Amino acid sequence: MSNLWFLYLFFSALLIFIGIYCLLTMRNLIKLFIAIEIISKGVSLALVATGAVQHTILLAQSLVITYIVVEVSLVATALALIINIYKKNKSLDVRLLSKLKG
Amino acid sequence: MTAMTLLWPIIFPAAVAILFFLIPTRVRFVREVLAVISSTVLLYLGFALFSLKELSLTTNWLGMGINFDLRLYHFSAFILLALSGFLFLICLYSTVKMKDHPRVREYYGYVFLAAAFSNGAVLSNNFILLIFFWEALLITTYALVTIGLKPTSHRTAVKSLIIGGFCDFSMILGIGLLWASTGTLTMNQVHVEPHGLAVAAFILMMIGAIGKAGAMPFHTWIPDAALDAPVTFMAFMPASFEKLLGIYLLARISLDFFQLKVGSSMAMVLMIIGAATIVLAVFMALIQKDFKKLLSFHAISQVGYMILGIGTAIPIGIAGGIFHMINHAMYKTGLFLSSGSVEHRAGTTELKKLGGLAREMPWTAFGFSVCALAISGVWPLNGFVSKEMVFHGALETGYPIFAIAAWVGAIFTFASFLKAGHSVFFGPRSTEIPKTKESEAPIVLPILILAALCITFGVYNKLPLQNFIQPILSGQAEAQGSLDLTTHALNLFNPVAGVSILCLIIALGIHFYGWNRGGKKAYLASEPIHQLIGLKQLYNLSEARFFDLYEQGVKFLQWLARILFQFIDRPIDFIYEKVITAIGRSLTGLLQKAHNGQYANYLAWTIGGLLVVIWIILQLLR
Amino acid sequence: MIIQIILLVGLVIFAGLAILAKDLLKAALSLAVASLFLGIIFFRLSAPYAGVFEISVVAGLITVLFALTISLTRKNDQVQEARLVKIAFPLFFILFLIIDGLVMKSLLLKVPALPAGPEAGTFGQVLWKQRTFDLIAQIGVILAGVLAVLALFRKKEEDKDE
Amino acid sequence: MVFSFIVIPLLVAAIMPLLGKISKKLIPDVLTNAALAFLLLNSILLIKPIFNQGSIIQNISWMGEKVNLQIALDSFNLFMLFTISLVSLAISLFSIDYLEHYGHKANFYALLLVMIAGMNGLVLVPDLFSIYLFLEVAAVASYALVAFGLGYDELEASFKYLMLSAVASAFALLSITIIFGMTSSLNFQDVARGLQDLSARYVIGVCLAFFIMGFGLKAALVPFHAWLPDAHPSAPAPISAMLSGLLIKVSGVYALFRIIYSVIGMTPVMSQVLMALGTISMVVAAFLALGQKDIKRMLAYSSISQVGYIVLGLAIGTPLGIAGGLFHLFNHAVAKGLLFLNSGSIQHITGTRNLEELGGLGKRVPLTAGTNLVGSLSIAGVPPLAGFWSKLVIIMALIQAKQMGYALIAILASILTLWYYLLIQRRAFFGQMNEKWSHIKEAPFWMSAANVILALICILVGIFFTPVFKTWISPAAEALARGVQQVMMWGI
Amino acid sequence: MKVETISLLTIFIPILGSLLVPLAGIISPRLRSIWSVLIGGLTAALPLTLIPQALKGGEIIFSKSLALGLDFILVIDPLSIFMSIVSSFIGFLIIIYSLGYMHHDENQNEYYLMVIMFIGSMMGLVYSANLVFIYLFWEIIAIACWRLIGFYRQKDYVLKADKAFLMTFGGAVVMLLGFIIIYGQTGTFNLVAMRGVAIPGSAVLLILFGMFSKSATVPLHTWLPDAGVAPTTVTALLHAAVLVKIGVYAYARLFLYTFKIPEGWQQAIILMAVISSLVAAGAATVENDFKRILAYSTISQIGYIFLGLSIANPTAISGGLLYILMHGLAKAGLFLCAGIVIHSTHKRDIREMGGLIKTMPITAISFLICAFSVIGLPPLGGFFSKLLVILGTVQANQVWVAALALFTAVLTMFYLMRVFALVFLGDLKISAPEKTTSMVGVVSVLAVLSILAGLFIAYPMKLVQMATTQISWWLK
Repeated sequence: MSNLWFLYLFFSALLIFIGIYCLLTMRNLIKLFIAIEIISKGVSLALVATGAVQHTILLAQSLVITYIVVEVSLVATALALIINIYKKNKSLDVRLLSKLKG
Repeated sequence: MTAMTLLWPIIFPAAVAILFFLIPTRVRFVREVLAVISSTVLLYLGFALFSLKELSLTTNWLGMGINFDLRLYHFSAFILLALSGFLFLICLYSTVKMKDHPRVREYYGYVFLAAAFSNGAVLSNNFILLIFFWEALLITTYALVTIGLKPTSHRTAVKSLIIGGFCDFSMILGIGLLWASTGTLTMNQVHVEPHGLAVAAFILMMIGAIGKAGAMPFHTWIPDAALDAPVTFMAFMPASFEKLLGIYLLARISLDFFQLKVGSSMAMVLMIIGAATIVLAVFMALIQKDFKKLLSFHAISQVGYMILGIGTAIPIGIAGGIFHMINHAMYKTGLFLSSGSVEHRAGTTELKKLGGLAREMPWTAFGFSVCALAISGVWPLNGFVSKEMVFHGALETGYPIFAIAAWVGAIFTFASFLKAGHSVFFGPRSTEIPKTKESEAPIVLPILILAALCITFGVYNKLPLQNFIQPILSGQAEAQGSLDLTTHALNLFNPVAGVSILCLIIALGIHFYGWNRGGKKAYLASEPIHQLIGLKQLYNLSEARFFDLYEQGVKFLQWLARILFQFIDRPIDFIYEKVITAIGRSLTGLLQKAHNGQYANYLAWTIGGLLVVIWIILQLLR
Repeated sequence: MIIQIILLVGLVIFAGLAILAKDLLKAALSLAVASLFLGIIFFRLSAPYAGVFEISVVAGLITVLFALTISLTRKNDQVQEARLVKIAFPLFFILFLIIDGLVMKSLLLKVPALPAGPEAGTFGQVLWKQRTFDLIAQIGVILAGVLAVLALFRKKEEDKDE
Repeated sequence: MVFSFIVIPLLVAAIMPLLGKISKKLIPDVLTNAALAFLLLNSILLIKPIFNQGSIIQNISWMGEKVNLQIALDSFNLFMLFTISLVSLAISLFSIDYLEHYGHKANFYALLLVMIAGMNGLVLVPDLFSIYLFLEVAAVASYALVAFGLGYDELEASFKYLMLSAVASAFALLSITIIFGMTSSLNFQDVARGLQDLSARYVIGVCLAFFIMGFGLKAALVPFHAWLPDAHPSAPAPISAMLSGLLIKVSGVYALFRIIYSVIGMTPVMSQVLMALGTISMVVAAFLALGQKDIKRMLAYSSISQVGYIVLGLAIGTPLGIAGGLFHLFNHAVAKGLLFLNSGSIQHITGTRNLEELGGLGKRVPLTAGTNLVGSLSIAGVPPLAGFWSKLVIIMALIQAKQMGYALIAILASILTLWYYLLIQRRAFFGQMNEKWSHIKEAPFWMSAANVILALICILVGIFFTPVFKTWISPAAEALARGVQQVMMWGI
Repeated sequence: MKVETISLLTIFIPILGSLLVPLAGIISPRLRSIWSVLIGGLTAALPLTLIPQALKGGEIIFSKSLALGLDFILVIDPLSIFMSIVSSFIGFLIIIYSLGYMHHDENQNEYYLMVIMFIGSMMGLVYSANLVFIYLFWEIIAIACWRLIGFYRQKDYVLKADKAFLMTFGGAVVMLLGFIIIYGQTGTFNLVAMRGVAIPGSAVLLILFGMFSKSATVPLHTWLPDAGVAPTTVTALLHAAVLVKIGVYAYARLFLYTFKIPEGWQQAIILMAVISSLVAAGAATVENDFKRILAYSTISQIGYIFLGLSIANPTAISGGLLYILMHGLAKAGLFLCAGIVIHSTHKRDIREMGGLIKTMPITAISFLICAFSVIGLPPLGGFFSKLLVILGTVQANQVWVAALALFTAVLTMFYLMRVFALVFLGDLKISAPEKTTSMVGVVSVLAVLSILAGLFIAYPMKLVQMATTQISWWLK
């Protein structure tokens, strides 16, 4: 029973890796935020999978739903931020965001 | 006559001193009268105490064995009497000499303060009390030298302070060692076998004593003071007080505390210092151009005799040394006072400018010549008696070298006084100084009294020997039976007396030879000696203060201070000021560069940090 | 079981495409498809409500928001991604694949788990009764999100710029 | 009654934007301060019941029928509540004047209240997933507040802060799911009971590593600290005070140590790792603070360093160590809050934060200078003030736990701390008067009032540290130190 | 009034009184000076009433328990009474002196606040017998010192003040670590309870850091000469009277009264003390700034006190304690003379001064008397203290150490005479009148006190004797 659990954990780990790889290497702000989305997909997959495997699926579902709500508000704030940064910088390059140093 | 009277010789002069400080400078006449009266009272007190023989006073003072105890016994009574005598003469003398001196108010104050401290030192029976009064004299000496008001007088005052300080600090160390080894501080209970640590204690105490007395290595401030300090001070301290105190302590060290053995290493040390002081000082004295400086060098060389005498550790020698102390005090004060009266009248003590004053100042001349003969050891006078005893003692030790040194000293002493007397009083009348007449009575009287004393102590030497010197030696265990010092004191018909008379004749020869070569000018009498090949360079070096322990010491101190400052203090400060701040700044700079503001960089740290933590936890769990 | 794996692989592929695509719109679309796959997986794991939410909210709303942002920042968003990064991605991916596989296999039997009893009550009860606190938190988050957007888009001229 | 800690701020925050339309300035100020004052009063009133009952479990009934809504309150989270409400009241008082030139007060207050609600929720809730949720609530509100000024720096800092903490909370949630997987429940008591029976040392170790990363980033421990030096300086002064004073402590330190002590149970391995992390961040941040030119950036680094102290204290594991850590948490919250508010008044007075341009303000603005001095000396651990006692207790605990090395490093770090605080004093207040500021006048009333209140708290806690220690700190330390048993006995 | 209430008053009157100084300052400067003189006088008078208690010997313990073993304990024994009399008396004199000296300086409110706080916390430190409270008062003094040294607010003056604060704080914090190690070993901070306990070498080393940094002994001394940038009254207060005595008092209280330190350490401290006094004396000979010379001379004299106390036999201890009194009086006199000279000539370098004895006779003479007392010449008090320290050292058969100490004494004589000659003698470069009578009055009082202390040595010696027996009852 628990090896199924590790299958899902395996795939969610893959998703998280993809997200982190993108965050570390990509330069476009929106691309970065997409990476964050991918990581949260991985986490929600792990959450639901744990629920399914442990037969606590109802509880898991409510958790995922709350998590998605949180994710939405995070997306809203982040995109608002990105738009404001774009208005200021006229560019989406993350390397420009390095004025605060030392 | 209860024990409290012992406090009188200390408190009375101190109170008078304070009184002197309070009397404003304008009030003229009162000061002189007070000085003379109080010194006579002190003299009377001296005589009264001398007749008492034994008295002691002990009160608790600081605990731990340090208590305020005074003890009067024959030796200290004798010194006390001598001190008060000289104080009386000097007060009498300075009533006129120092009359219109700007700082006369402080002068009398310090003189009486010095008297109080010296009486205290002589009477004290506890080492701490002794060192208390002993070092207090430093300040009065310092103050009295500054009263000279010459531009360099403060430098000399500091010089005397530092040399005296050095000697007294080593004396403190000696006292500490004595206290550590014997466990008690009361002086009459201290008897220690001189070996191991006690030798160091002896050496240190001895340095204290000869430092005060003004013997060789620590003498250099006296010649400078001769010019910078007032002449009454020279008569007061270096001539009488310091010699009395110094040799008193030296005698007590070698007789009471350490019981010096004949020919023991410490005795040898004393004798070497004595001999060296005699010879070197007298050579310096010979070539002096200034009358007071010549006398000051003689004061130093005569101390050599006393130290040599005590150093022989033979009763005759010790008695000679102590007797020489009192004799020397008398004629040296007399000589200084006569030079003072010459200066008082002629205005200068340059031998070159003086000449032929005998006619105008007959009494001073007479006083001077008596004392000069006494110091040179001419037959009937006291000088001869004590020098003979020292010569006998020196010969009996089995090392003739010391006796020879003493004799060489005698030769040149007489030669230099011939030069001095001839050029000041007896030569042709010099033209540079105006017509003068004899000094006032209060100046001349002390000189004459001293001259008379020299004669009496010489001719009736039984009087001083019997009741002053004899009791001191009675304590000596190995003194053979009744010590008949006085029997052959004055007889001339023994080899030792013969040799000393021979020396006098040689000195006469040297003087006249030098006098002729110098073209009949007395003050050039010493030139032939001065120009001798070997001696010439030595003289130039010593003129340039090369041999002066103090000058070399000051140079060493400054050099050491610079080393300490540059190589210990500044590097430590450099570490705090520069090194630590630099490390801090560079580390900060490094870390700041790491924060370059890139998001990817920060995320990499976070992920890296996570992996490291996981790895450590797994390691620790295994 | 196989279908499950296929769906999971599909999810991973589309996620990879989302980050590799040069054009942002294509990236957003592939992200939406990925969340579609995820929704289907949830359905198959008998978590219907989660699936519905996933598809409607994540695939729908968030993708719309992305599209909006991309259009707003259309003018000069050409940020040259480093080419090397795109090429190196598969290598790192395979490497991670292997490590992940090993870690998961080694942990396979080790992790014990408490046998949980059958779950009582309907989803509604669970959500409302047991997790009421989360609802309050959700209100908080939504309020925070709304206020954040309001704050970030408030009109500039009222407050002088710092 | 305890539930009000969360509901009231949320309610007020919800209605605030509407009120904002009616009166720009007055109502938002009054309402917010009233709400926060009420919360502070509430927390003080709760001391008595907690003191004798040990802990309260409240099941809230919602419109009649019972709802499974558990709030667990023991002296530990009461202490946290008290700290939060105290510092946030002072901050809101400060922001009455400070926000004049921001204009949009209602929105600011609303976000502030949401953040406070998030923090209170996080502290009160006995459920792992809810901790994560309230953490997110507070986080989202703080992203917006950091970017409130809409300047270039604010946006950059807020973006980096958002992206980093999103990753961090994702990892935290991952480890919560794994624990959920193992014990198939999220409530502290059940998880604690479950973990006691399971013997899964390695997996729990990995979960704890994820927790350390997740909550460590929130608490700004050194490897994960990078967002803080950018976020705090650019945030408006009250917000940086709120962040430095409270947020990093509540969502970072509290969450981490609540889970470690009360749920999983402290193990020697964990204690060593955390102590090492605490010490590293203490030293590295202190050196970084030395080189700063901007006051707020220096204060931010100093926060990282002092959090290092707190983590070091709490990680020792002995009740005395925990007491020291908590006491330092309180002192640092108050003092750092004061210092950031103070930097706000400096900015308000002179318009600049650069230490180079400032000089000798002590003469013209004695109140600000005095309060800054009190704050700095308190954090530096100079005796008469509160900071000294907490550092003393920490070092005593370290020595009792035979950790001589850490004690020595803690001592040397406190010298560094004093060094850079003296730097501020020398550059800003104590030195020669810079003629540019010869005509400045004292900060407005409310700003100085907030400064003075916090300064007085520092001094009074310093002097009467025994009553404060006995009523607040040692019960909280006991509660935490009993660890898992304490949680098990909740409500029984 | 009970003894405890007197000592509590001695501590809390100045500390609380100092907080009211700014208030009085706002009302009127006159009120402020009256208030500060009143508080200073009261603090000086109160310990004097405790002398009969000191002469009775024995100790009275007052304790009030607080949390965590940090209870507030006072020990009233001859040592603490002696120290409180010395510091409060000299502090009071300095307050009177600074009325004249600081007359036209700004921010005097802060000055008087800090000076009285300084004296108050010194009283607190002297009476407290709990390690943490010793540290607490130690640091309040450090803060007061920091504000006082940086009084003139110039850029590099404040730098020096920070340096002083950091060095003393660093040393003190390391000392605190030592205290806590002792706490770890014995479980209590209460000194009275820990009498006779042997403590490990590491604790001794750490505590020594604190003592040497506060009493400016060589490795940690460089802040003291730099603190010369402060107004002279502060340097007088710091160097002569109070601050440097703290480290020495702490040594007596901790390593003589309470703990038994390992043998090797005692020898090490003796050597460090002597080396420190030699190096400082060397530095004083080379320096040319008036106040820096006096600062280095303080470091050198403190070496003597440390020597006396670390030799730890009754003679040396009483010598050390006596030294505290004598050096306090004499060095305060020297500094206040320097203050008068600098105040009127506005010069710091002694080579630019000269012949001032003509215009400032009283200052010159009191400077000379105080210098003689520092050198240790007999009729003055300094002689007895230096003598006892040397004799004690020789008694503990440390002959070479005693010889080195005496060599330093000669060096001291040399540089003090050099300063006197350069400043007061020679030709008059700047004719500067003798400034306010109150300043000259204080200086002459100090000089006369040095003389009287020398002449009537028996009375202070009795008090010191009681303190020594009280401290070293278990030493034998």
